[in-house]
Amino acid sequence: MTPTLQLFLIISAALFSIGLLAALSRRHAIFILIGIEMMLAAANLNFIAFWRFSPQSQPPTGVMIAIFSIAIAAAEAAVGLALVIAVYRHYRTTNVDHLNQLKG
Amino acid sequence: MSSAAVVIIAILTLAAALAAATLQKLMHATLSFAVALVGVAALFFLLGAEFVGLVLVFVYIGAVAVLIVFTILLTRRDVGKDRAANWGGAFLAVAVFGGLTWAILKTQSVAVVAPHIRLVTVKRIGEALMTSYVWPLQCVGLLLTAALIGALVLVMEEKP
Amino acid sequence: MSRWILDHLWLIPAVPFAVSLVILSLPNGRHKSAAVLAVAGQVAALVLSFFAFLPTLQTPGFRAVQNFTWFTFGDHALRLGWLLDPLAAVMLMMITLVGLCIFVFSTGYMAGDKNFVRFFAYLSFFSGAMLGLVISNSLLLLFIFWELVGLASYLLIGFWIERPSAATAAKKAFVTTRIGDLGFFLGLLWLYGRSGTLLFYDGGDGCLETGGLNMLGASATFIALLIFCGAMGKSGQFPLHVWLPDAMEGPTPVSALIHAATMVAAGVFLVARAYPIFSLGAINGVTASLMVVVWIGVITALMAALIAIAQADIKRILAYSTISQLGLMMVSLGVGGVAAGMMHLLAHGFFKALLFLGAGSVIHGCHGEQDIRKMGGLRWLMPITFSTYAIGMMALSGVPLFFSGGWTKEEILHVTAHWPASRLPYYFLLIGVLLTALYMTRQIIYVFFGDRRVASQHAHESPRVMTMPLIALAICAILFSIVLTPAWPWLHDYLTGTAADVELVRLIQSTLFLSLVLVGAGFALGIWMYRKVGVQDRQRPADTDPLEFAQPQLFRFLENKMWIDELYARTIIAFSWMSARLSDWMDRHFWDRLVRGFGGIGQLLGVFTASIDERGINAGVDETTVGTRGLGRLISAAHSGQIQTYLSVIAIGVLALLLFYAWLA
Amino acid sequence: MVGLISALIMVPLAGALALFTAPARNARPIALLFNALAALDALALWQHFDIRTAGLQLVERHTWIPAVGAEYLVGIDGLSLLLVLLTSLIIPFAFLAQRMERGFCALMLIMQSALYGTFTAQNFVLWFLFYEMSLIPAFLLIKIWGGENRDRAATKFFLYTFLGSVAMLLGFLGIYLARGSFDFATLAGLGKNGLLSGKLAWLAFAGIFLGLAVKVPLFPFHTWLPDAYESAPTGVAMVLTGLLSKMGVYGFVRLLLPLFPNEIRIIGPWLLALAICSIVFAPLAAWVQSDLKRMVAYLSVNHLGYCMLGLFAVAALPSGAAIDTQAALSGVFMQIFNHGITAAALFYLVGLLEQRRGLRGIGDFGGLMQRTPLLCGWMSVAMFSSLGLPGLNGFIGEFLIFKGSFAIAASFTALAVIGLLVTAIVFMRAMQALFSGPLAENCSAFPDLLPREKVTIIPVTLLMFAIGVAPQFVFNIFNTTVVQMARLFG
Repeated sequence: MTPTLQLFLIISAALFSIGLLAALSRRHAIFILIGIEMMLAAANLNFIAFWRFSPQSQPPTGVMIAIFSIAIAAAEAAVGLALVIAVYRHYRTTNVDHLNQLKG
Repeated sequence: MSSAAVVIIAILTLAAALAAATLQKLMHATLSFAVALVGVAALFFLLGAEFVGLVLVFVYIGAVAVLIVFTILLTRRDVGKDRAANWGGAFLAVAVFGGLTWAILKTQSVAVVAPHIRLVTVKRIGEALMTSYVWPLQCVGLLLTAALIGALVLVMEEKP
Repeated sequence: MSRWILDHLWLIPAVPFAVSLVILSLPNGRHKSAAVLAVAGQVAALVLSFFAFLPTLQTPGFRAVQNFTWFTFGDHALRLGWLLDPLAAVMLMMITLVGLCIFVFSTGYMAGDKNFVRFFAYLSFFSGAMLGLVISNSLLLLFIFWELVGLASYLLIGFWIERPSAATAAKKAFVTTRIGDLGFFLGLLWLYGRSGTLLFYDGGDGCLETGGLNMLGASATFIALLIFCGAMGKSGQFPLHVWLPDAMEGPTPVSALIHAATMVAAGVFLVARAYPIFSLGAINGVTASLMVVVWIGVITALMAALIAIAQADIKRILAYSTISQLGLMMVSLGVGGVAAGMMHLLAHGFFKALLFLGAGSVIHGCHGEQDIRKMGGLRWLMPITFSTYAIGMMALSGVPLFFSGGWTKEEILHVTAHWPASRLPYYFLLIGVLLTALYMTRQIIYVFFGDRRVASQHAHESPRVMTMPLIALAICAILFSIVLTPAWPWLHDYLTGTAADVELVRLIQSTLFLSLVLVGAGFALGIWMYRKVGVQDRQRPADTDPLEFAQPQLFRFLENKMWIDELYARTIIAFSWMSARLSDWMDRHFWDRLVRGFGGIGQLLGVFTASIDERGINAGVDETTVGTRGLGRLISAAHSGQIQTYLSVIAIGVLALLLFYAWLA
Repeated sequence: MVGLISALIMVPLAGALALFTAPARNARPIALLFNALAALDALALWQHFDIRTAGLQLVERHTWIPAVGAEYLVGIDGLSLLLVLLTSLIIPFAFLAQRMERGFCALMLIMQSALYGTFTAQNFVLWFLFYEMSLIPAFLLIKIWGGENRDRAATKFFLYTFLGSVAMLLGFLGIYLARGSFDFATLAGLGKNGLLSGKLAWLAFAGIFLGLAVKVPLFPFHTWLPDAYESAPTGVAMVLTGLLSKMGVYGFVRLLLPLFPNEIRIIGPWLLALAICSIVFAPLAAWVQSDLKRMVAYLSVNHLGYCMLGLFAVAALPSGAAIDTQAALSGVFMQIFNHGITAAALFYLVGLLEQRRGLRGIGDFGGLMQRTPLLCGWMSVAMFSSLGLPGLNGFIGEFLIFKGSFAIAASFTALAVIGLLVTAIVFMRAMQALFSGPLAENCSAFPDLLPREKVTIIPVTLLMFAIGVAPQFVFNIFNTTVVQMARLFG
């Protein structure tokens, strides 16, 4: 029995939702970052799965986009973590509930 | 590629991800996150995207996870216990998952099996990067540089 | 002249209107010119009315119609018109005659008032509107003038504007009559929709002619009832009568002109005018709508007569008597006696104006006192007022033979007795006759007989300018009876359009004796009951009403107007006020949020999750996050500055998109 | 005379520019001068407008952004002309109402230009541009020169109307993507047979409906209005109620009714119910207001509810005879014009009271009739006009609306008369509190109407009388348009 695209998409949706859960419910900024990274990984999984289950293309678009996406995610993680450190220095906390200077 | 392998890896991945999302200790969560990423990489392998899987392992587990650990260490004083989850977030996450699953199951066109394809060699990826994707590549390079500099600026100690 | 005026009927209302405008532009001090202008305007209207009256005498069933287009909307014209027929002509004569007397009286009565000029401007305005009302050949035009007389009434009731009670009464009058007017308005719309025209007479196509009536069908009953709502409001019929007694807050000439003689009769006039609609499809002269008219009239006539017995204010007694008489007229119209009802309206116009002016003269003489229990013994001090008042009283009570009210009342009783549907209204009206004689006797005894009490110590007869109109009206009240007798029923035949001839035999009718007995009984009962008014009795204190002494609870019930005002205040008014408060509250606290919820569903849900978050997990919420919970704040409050809230919003957006996809699929 | 309409739009803009080259203290006279020019232009339009011809006249058409089907297309029919004339009347009235700084004047002129544009544009893109262009000055005027709570009110006003606009824009984008046109006339031609199919049509309808309903405003989207009107300075409140709300009604006539006849027919009773809610609940809420401006604001909702009743009756149940459809439409147009004048006059008069007293609570006054009879007299006229007394302008429009809608939707109309009653109660209460009773102490030094105030209010009030007695001259403007529209909707 070979798996269908559906299976991968559902795995990806589950991963995405878990990432969302982490991003929404934790207070620590790093958790939120982890959650976002998980959501990005889920998106990448989608790219790859769709690429794999569709007719061949030249160049392999899904793969390419996944690579770019990983690169961007890395950049995002770097900046995000740097922000966490900077914020921590400034406020002595990484609890996002306390970070509401943008409150309207 | 067999369903059994996929399902086993998926269960492992998702369990690790769930642990990452709910464990109270930040350090444990980070390790679980790394495990989950390994699982995703394994899925990539199964799907025949070995290169991407490797990149994922290198970039995430080699760089991002380590970075996270460093950050945890740097902001150690604040790393206490965090709450596990709240109901609002959980509700939303479940709702989104339900909605997505419903959409996936309802869509007929995704219930297909994988066609037979040629392997994607690193060479082909390299060629594509240098031809069709040369502009995006440059942009991402620029972005990474900017992120690098930006991160440095952010974390540099302010001179009094 | 008569031919000319038929083509220029609009001049009759236009003259007082113009006079009103001129007076309004006068500076405040010009009392004399205001009075002269107003009286001159009224005389001009009287002369014009007289010339308009003449041609209607010549041909039975005379009718002159003059229609014109008011405006065109789309490609349809809205037409209005003027109408002169016997009904309109006698009303014109009555209004201008009574009006003139009252104008003259007012120059004396209002002499010291600082807003004298404004008073005459309002009075002229009223006169114009009332004259326009009676010569309208279109229900719409009639409605327009109807509202304008309502406005004049409002302005004049609240004329002494610095008195809060006057302002309240004015408001009450306007709002109460407007309730009826809205029914009228709907009836008008319905009629317009069914018959396609609002003209009464339009060469066979008007809504009162066969052309229009045929199109009404079964809806005629509803239309008639809705129009009757308007009449109920204006003519103070139960249950909308509550404003009329309060309207006595206005100056007495106003009460005489508007709230006794003319405007309140407009409701009766309206029913008479729209009679073809009421009687459409009548079987044996009875229709559902006319039944309603009869019973409302009966209830009103009896109720008001009962209340009048227990009132102490000289003008309020007259006001309730007016309501009662209007009820009588309605009964007459309802049982088919249109001519009888209209005749009573005209006669009532004269003698009720006379009574009110007499009351005004009494009040003037007693330096503004209106409580009859404080008067007494005025008959020698104010002889002219007394004698004219007595004439008015006898006319109102319906003393036969010499007084106009007697004949018309006979006529009404006669038609009511022959109503095929039921004999009950007839018996009720007989009770009403008895009660009328009773309360008028009571009033006369209190005011003019017995010893002088507090207010009448320094009473004096009013000046000539005030007594002359009294005498004129008294003469009218007597002389008018000539054209009313069954022996020479000229007015009856003039109104119905048949030729008149004299037949003395008809003078004697069966009901005549009955009502003679009843009126006599009423007088006798009154004299017997109130013979010792103001006299210290063994058990009864001097200032207690005999009826109050005998039947305290009944008296209290009647004195407080059967608690109808209180009933309304507790029910309808309280309900309206509650719903107003509720609307406001809903606006502030419900709709706003609801709409915001739809408009910014994401934001709201975001805040919602945040609030669940805090309540569910962490009791010790930081002060900074409390702000996010405030659902009642503006949308800007949703800018909590918290990334998780923003993230929730995005997630909700995803859900919304999914839902949308589900809906499309 | 081609070019008149463009000139009309440009004159106030030029005025706004000119203001910044002139000394600041002359701002208001200069603005009034440009208003006079615009009014002359509007009169010239009236002169050149042929009342016997249906359809657009004096059309100017230029290519603008061909890629998205946006043309510069302006033209007038009877309704547009009516609103242009109303704008030319209300804006100078508002300018005379209060003292204004230079920026205030400039923003008012920009708003005027936007209004002219909205009422003449015949292409959605252009129309939407002007529609939104009026929003920004209004927001700024409330935000900068408003009373207390101005920030809150301005934000609320902006967010409500802006979100509505976004919804409307999305709706129109949907239409454009499906049918490839932004032209009102073209789309109206397609509307009869369904502009869009299935659920997409409902989406587009909902979007456009929401945008317009907020603007009018229709119950229950009206909650921004009392706050905004209460906080706005007198002149701005006059323009808001007199003109900006008319943009919503105009949008209903021009966009929603021709484009979505089938959708409106299906949910017609619900729309009528909303209109009835506007008519009944708004004056009930007005009854308990203690702030005069809020009270007048709520009554505005009620009066616009009558417009909505007429329009929805025509569009929702097109079983009506031609006479009823025409009556309802004529009534709505009359009501647009009359409410513009009357509500602006009421706000002006409330403004006068506020200037004298510094407060505008209903309990802050008393016995004014003894002190300022002229002010009370003219104010009573405006109030009676607003409550629909025959002989004044308000009655004509309301009568025709009721006539038309009663024949089409009798039960709804019968409910709507409750609104007439409650409106009367509200005004009676106000008049009693303000004018009668003993003279309040803090009102005893009030001056009566000053000459410049007389010059402002008397012409407007005379116009109310003129329309109330002989309204034909107003009907002439739009009769042909009414006939044409009745054929389209009926």
